[in-house]
Amino acid sequence: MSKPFAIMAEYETPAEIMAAAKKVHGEGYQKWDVHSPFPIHGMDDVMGLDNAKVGWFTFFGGLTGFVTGMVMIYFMNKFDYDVVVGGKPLFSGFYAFPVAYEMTILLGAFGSLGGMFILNRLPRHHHPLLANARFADVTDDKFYVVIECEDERYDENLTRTLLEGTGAQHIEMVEDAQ
Amino acid sequence: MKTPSKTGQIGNAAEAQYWRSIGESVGELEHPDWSDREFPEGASELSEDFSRRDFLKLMGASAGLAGAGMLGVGCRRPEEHIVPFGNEHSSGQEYVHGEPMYFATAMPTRMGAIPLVAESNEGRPTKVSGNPDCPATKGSTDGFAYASVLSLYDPDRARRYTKIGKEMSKSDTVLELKTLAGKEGRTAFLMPSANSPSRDRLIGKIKKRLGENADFYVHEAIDFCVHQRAATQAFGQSVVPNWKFAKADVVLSLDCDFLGNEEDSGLYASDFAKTRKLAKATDTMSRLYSVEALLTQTGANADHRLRANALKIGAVAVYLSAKLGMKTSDASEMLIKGLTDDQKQWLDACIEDLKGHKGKGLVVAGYRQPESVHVLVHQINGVLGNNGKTVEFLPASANDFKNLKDLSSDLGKFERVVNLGCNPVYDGGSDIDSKAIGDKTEFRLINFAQDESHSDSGINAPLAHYLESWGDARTSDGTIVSVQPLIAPLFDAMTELEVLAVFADPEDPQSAHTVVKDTFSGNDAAWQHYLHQGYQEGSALDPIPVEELELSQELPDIPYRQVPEGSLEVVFTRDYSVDDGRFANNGWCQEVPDPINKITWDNVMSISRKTASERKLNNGEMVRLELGDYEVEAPVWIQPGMADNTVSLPLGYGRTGKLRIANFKYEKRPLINNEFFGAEDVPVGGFNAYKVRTSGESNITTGIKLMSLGRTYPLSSTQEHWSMEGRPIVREATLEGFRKSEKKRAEELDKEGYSEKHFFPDNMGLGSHARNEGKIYQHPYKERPSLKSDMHQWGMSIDLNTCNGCNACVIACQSENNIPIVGKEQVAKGREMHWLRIDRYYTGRNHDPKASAGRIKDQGQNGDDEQHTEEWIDDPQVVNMPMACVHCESAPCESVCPVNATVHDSEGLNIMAYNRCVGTRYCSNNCAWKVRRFNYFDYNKRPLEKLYESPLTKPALFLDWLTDREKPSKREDEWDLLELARNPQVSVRMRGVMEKCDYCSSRIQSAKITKKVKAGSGGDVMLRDADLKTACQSACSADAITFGNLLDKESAVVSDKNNPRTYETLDFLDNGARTTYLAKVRNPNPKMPDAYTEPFSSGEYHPQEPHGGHDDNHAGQGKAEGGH
Amino acid sequence: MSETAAQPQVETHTPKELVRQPLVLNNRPLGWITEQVAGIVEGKMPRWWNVAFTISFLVMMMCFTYIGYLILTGVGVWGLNHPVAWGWAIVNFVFWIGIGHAGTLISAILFLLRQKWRTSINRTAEAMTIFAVICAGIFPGIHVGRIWLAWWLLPLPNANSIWPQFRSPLLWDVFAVSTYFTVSLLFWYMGLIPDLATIRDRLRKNADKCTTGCEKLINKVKQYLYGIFSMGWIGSNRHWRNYEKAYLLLAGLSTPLVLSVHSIVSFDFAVSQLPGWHTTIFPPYFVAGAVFSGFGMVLTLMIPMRALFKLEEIITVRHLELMCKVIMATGTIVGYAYGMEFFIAWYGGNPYELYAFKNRAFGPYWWAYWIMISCNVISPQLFWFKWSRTTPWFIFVVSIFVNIGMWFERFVIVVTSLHRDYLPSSWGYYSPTQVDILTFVGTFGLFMVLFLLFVRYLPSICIFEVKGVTPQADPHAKEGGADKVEGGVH
Amino acid sequence: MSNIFPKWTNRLPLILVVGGLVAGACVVAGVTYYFTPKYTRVGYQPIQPVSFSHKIHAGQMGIDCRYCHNDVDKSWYSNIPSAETCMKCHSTVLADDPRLEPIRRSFSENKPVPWVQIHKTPDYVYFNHAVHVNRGVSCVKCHGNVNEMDEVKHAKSHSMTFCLDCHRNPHENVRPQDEVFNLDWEPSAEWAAEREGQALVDQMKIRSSENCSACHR
Repeated sequence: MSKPFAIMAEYETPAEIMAAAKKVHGEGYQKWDVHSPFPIHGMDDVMGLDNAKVGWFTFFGGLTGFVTGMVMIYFMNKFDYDVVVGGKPLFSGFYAFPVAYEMTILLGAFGSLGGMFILNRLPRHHHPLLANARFADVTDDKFYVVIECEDERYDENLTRTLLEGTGAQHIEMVEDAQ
Repeated sequence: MKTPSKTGQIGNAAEAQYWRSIGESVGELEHPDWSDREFPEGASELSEDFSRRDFLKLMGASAGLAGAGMLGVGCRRPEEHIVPFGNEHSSGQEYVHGEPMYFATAMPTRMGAIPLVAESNEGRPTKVSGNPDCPATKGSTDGFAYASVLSLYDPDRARRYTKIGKEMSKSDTVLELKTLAGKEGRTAFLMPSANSPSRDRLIGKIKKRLGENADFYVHEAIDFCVHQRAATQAFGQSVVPNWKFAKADVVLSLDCDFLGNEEDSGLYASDFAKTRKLAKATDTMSRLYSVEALLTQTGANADHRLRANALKIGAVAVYLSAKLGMKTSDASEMLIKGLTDDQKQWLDACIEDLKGHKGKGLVVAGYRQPESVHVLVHQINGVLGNNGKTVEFLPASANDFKNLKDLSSDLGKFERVVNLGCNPVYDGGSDIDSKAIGDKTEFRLINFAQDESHSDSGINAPLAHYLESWGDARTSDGTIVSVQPLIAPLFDAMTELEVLAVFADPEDPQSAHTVVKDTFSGNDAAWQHYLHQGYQEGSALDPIPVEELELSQELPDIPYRQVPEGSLEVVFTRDYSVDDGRFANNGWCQEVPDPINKITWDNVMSISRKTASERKLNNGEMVRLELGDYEVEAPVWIQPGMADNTVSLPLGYGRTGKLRIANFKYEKRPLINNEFFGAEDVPVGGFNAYKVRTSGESNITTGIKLMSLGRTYPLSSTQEHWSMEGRPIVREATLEGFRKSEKKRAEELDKEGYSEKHFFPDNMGLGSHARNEGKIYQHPYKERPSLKSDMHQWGMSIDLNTCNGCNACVIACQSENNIPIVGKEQVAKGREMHWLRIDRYYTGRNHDPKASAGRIKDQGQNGDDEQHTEEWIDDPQVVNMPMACVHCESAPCESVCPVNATVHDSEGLNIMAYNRCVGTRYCSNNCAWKVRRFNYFDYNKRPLEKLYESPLTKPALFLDWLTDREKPSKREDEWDLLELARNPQVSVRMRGVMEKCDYCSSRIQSAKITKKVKAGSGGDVMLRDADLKTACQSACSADAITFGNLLDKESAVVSDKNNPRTYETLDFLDNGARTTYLAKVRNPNPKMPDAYTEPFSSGEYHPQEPHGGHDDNHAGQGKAEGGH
Repeated sequence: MSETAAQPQVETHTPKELVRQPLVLNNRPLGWITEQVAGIVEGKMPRWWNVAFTISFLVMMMCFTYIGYLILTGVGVWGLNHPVAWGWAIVNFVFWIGIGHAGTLISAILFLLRQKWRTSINRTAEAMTIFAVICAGIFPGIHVGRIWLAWWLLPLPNANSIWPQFRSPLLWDVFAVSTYFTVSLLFWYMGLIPDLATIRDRLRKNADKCTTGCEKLINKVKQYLYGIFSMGWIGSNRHWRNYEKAYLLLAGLSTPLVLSVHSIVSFDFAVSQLPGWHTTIFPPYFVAGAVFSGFGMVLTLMIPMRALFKLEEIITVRHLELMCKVIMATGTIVGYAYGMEFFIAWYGGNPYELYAFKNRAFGPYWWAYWIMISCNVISPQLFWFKWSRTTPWFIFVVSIFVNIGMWFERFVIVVTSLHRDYLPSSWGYYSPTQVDILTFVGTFGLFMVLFLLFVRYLPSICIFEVKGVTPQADPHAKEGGADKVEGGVH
Repeated sequence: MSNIFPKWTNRLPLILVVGGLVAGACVVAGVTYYFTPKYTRVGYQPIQPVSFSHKIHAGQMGIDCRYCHNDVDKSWYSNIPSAETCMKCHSTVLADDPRLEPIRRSFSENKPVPWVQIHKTPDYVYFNHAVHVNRGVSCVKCHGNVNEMDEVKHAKSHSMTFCLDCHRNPHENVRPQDEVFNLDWEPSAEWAAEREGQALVDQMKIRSSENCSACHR
């Protein structure tokens, strides 16, 4: 048993899909996407997407790292067991800095990657598009516009007409096999 | 991390092969898992009041409690009652399990004894130190005394009684001995030298009983009796000279190494040091002149040193006597002609100085010189009015024993020889038919199971170590000291006295204990007291008043001997490390660097630079040395300060018996080598100089031939570089310089001129001086005062003026702190483990290190390759510097340790927590003094030849390893013995762990605990000087090391830190070392031809301008005029 | 650096010497790039791969054997001694860490600088980084005396109430190197996700072509594995948007990371008080040296690789030339640092410091010093000549010299400073043993094993990024806005 | 062509992340509890060869600790009494009790009684009994209320943390010297209120030593 998931149009070049995306966006679709083998410069504007939110994850990751590093060192070397070491101060931001700095970067990096995955709802190994034979070229040299059936403006005929008007080589329905 | 046994341990008789365990009844003790103990432990012996039974059970209980023994080693208590030494540690106490006990005893030497206090842990003697109460020596000792503890546990010691190779029991041996004593025919007794009233008494008894049928021969390879013989000759009665260096203002040593290898050097060093201590600028100090061929410790410490061939010393004495107006002969004119003008000028000025100090000067001649020179020296002292003042003469029993040479010629007269511990095959001399003596020997006491004289003929009996013997001895001032055993003989060995007692009375031989007690002839209480304090009060001999001595005025017949043109003279000398070979199988002695050349595990043939270049010899080159019919192969060592055309041959090496340390062999290692491929053969153990030495007065001889063998011998030196490179490490001044105004002195001594001046630290490195000002952070002691103890702050001060580099502290430290030996190969790699080392630098007149700095100096096999070709080394000044962790307040090692393994404690100690150390070695890299020592291998566990072994190099070990993971690294059988010498108060470090001097932290803790236990709920817990000494401090006869609490204003260390000579090494690094040094002060005579206005090191030093740069060579006076 | 897309019509108006070589030669279509790179992974490996892998594997096993021997016996099997407590192990550590710097530098810094030529080399360089860091990480681990307690360096709560000591640069190292490894791995993996998806999809397409059961099974297993690691990537632009942002941020984090890691490694020395180590110039000097050696190693690996896998059209001579320029620049910085050390030693007026440097050049280790100077300062200067920058075999030779020279630089710093420091009494000499040498050789085996596995199983060139910099990837190409993407100064 | 991953795999990542966190937390908790001396040592109660009851001897009969452990205030080591000590009383009391057979055998045969050791410090720790019991630290602080134990068991963890807790806060752990061997002594309300502990610390000049050198040498 399967139900229609989306309508998919295939294009040959970035320029074509850029134009197509412009049209689809102009029609006010929400649940649609452009799929390409590499990121296309300017596509975000065309699709009307705002700035990505990954930076917040990075920021809070990094902040956590820095604070953890400093607090950990303060706790371990000054608070919990204060030992006289080399005549150096029990705690100093100077000597704690390298470690705190590395922790900032480490947790910042975790934040970035994790944030990317969370925002992208990845990993998602089961996806209707992945079952589509033709769509396999998306990671090679083909470009696709996919408009999901759940979009409010979706209408099987109108949408197909719209996509045909953008010069797509091939248009087909993608089924969601249960 | 493992520690030596802390719990007492009962032996398992089934496994203890060498001696009986404590009572056979406990022998079957179960043998459960003991995997976490490192080595077996000795059970204890007791003081008298402790019931033996209770003790056994106690030990048993603790054994069971602790999990029982790995390899049972039960140390029997001696059967007679021994008396603990009375000091604060255990005064009047019974044995308390776990607490060390102290006993007074003495180490017999050739002519006397060194009174000692021995520490016993669980029945094992683990450490000795000088007996400070004994008036004869006041605690002075030498390195050999400290090392002797290890000899007790020498695994190569003889351990069986045999007759014609067949083993028998001790009681059977005594029966055999009784038979022997009753036999017809003449008996020759061959004995080592000793000064023991009991022995003398027994000899008297034997002579009385056997009359003509017994004769006594004394053999010593090094003959210190020459002093007595010469004095006897000079004064016509049996006297022995007793030098009083403490009273001498001017000392002239004629080839006399009284600070080094004369007997009683510890005592002399102690006396001499008293004249060299300077607390303030107005203090006076003595002046030492030395005329010698070899660079000896005495010469190294002399204010003026004249190089002269050993053969010419006689001529020097004759010249001096002539200058003093004593009568001369034609022969003496001949002798004087042999001296060069330079030498004469030197001697002229010197004798003037001596004349100016009549009655306060002292001329001494060394044991290497012939009797006639000694006699002349007595006459010179007589003229100078020194006799009776700086040298006293004590009555001595006539020492009319014949020697080995006599025995060799008399041999036909005797039916049999009884050898009481001599090894004539090894050290008898090349002209002695030792084999013939050996063949006639029917009984011998043997120290080692198979030494060179080993033979299965006759009866062999193991010789007891002094720590397991009853005995007595007279020290050099005649004080009678007791030798009492701390442990029953490990192998049931016999003492000399026991053997002699059988010959004295075969029917009913006395035990050694009874012999000694009878000799003592006091009541029981006096006897107890005698044993308790270790010496007999008032037994010191009164010197014979000089008026009663009649000094012979006859000019002794000094033979005219010259080094033939184109030939060399040979000087045989007692070795600084192994004596005449008696300490050759002692790992501590083998590994302690020679105080002069810093070579370990070998002896070398030293020659001067000039002689070497004339003969085109390189450092380390092997030569064949031929002397008459005899020859030996030896490595050349180019020794700074050697007289030209002199060759020195230290005795005591090249052992061939089964002595596994002295005669050490590395196994071939197919896989791992320092050289990339191909196995390298590392020969160990030096050469046997006795091979070319004849008996009799043969310390100096001529007529040798040298032939290069064209190969280089690898030597392991702990210090490869000789020059201080003009660095202000050891700081020196002349006495005159020291007496200058404070400012001037500061300039002269504060060499790190470009750094902040703190030559006069305002308050002794207490962490409270200006160190923290102007810094971006505070020392944590200030930041959080609770981290700093207000009761104890430890500090040390080392007086470079009195330190003579004798190594006693090094061995004492090794003994105290369980420092392993690592073997020649590891020393060659630079992995020696000594926490305390003595740095020795040579400085040269007009030597400019800058001229040669930065030149390519290739690394040779034996050190930096070019230094021994440089001319400045011919007449160097020598400085010694004991160097151990200086306990920096801002310790650079600590801040780089990632795991907090080395940190500061609240008392200013730089601590190593061994069990926390992971072994990054970063601390060592960051230590400017390089005093940290890393356990590159399991030195404490593995035999030296197996350091590189692993299951991967020896697959058979892999199977062993599967069954028992400890097995591949376990020592074999008797090597475990050595572990009994360990100090249970200090952790034994495993491989991969860094270690270093911790100011004897264990002693500090023990002292604190003792004090606290005594204080109870009171508050008297602050340690004073009397409560605590570090091992090195107590070992230092010259009193060069002071250690104590810097917060105790009465402590010696505080007054030393206030001494104007105090300085801190590398002070510009601002690490705040707690160990500071007192600068060396030389006392040159400005009238001498070789006078100097400042020490050579000052001339080498180039002050650095604060802003560096171009022409910075204009400060330091007397700087080098061009280099070489 | 600016890059101009080479459009035919523009070319006629531009002087020839100003025309940039395109980043992918011969105007290949996108599918060709996929085929070319993914083909390596899918195809059968050539014979040389098997030979190289076998040799590398054996060398790697030798390394592990020696490490086993070391751990069973003690650090003494190395040539270390008391003045020289760090030897080859630390030299090798710094050497490998240095090599590991080019990868992240190429990926991150060149990404931030919009250097598009990085796309053909960054994947390999990043892989090299990770493998080099693995090799590097071995040494500080095994050089400690009690390796089984090395976990004490981690800040773990314990029943002893005792913590690591954070003033120690070694602890900074622990954090820096582990962070560097982790972030590099993340960065590398992130870049791999779209390419893994490419391979996954190609496997999907090829599944039908599998004939035998075995082939089918292998295809299926590979689909699962590549599928899992590609995280369900579908090339969605909404994903690309976050992906690019995250990649940019990671690059932004990695850049200071790269700089900090080698700075911290240099702190191991600079923070000490040893003459020759205690030098403020160390952080920039080490970073430049690391970049220098890293690019050297990238060239050493890439020149044979592009020849063997016929990737000359993707890794073009222009790429090599640009890397040569980086080498020349960093080599000059390193040379300046060498000179500056000497100047400061003299100008600073500290005799210990001055001696340390004199001793480097003229002491017993003079040969190490002059090898270092010839390889690091003199040899890269050859790249002033265009011929030498564009002749792959010659570049290869120089890159080997650079690797050797940089190893010796670390040797000179570590060993010559230690062997003669403050007190002449403790001066000594260090020479390596068989174990030292063969363990180091063995790490090349480990490195090559990992690298060969990498080229065997993962796309060694970043497919999607290379596609992104081709002219046909420009969405405005047909609208005549040719210069907008490739051109212009960023 | 179809999805090789079934749909449920889309939930897997979340499950793995959450599951991993939970598992990690469990491991940490487990290690903290089971692998530390508080668990591994406390409660160790081996069967002794003789069922000696401290509760009877020290508790009910009130025999002083030092009657048997007579070196505890002199040595670093608190000795285990020999059979002779037992026989001082048991030669008359319970002279024929079969439970005491090992003691009698030990006494007559000179063989030690194989007691099982309970408290053991590692070799690298130099703990000294004498300095503690002479300076106001009671047996009970480390050994618990032995006078209430029939069979002795390991009552405290004896970890380094355990040592440090006391060394850092001596005023909370010292008591009057004459109460050291009174295992039932509890500080009274006034004791705490009057800061008697601190007074004692001041009087004895006790320094709270966290120095490594205090125990490791």
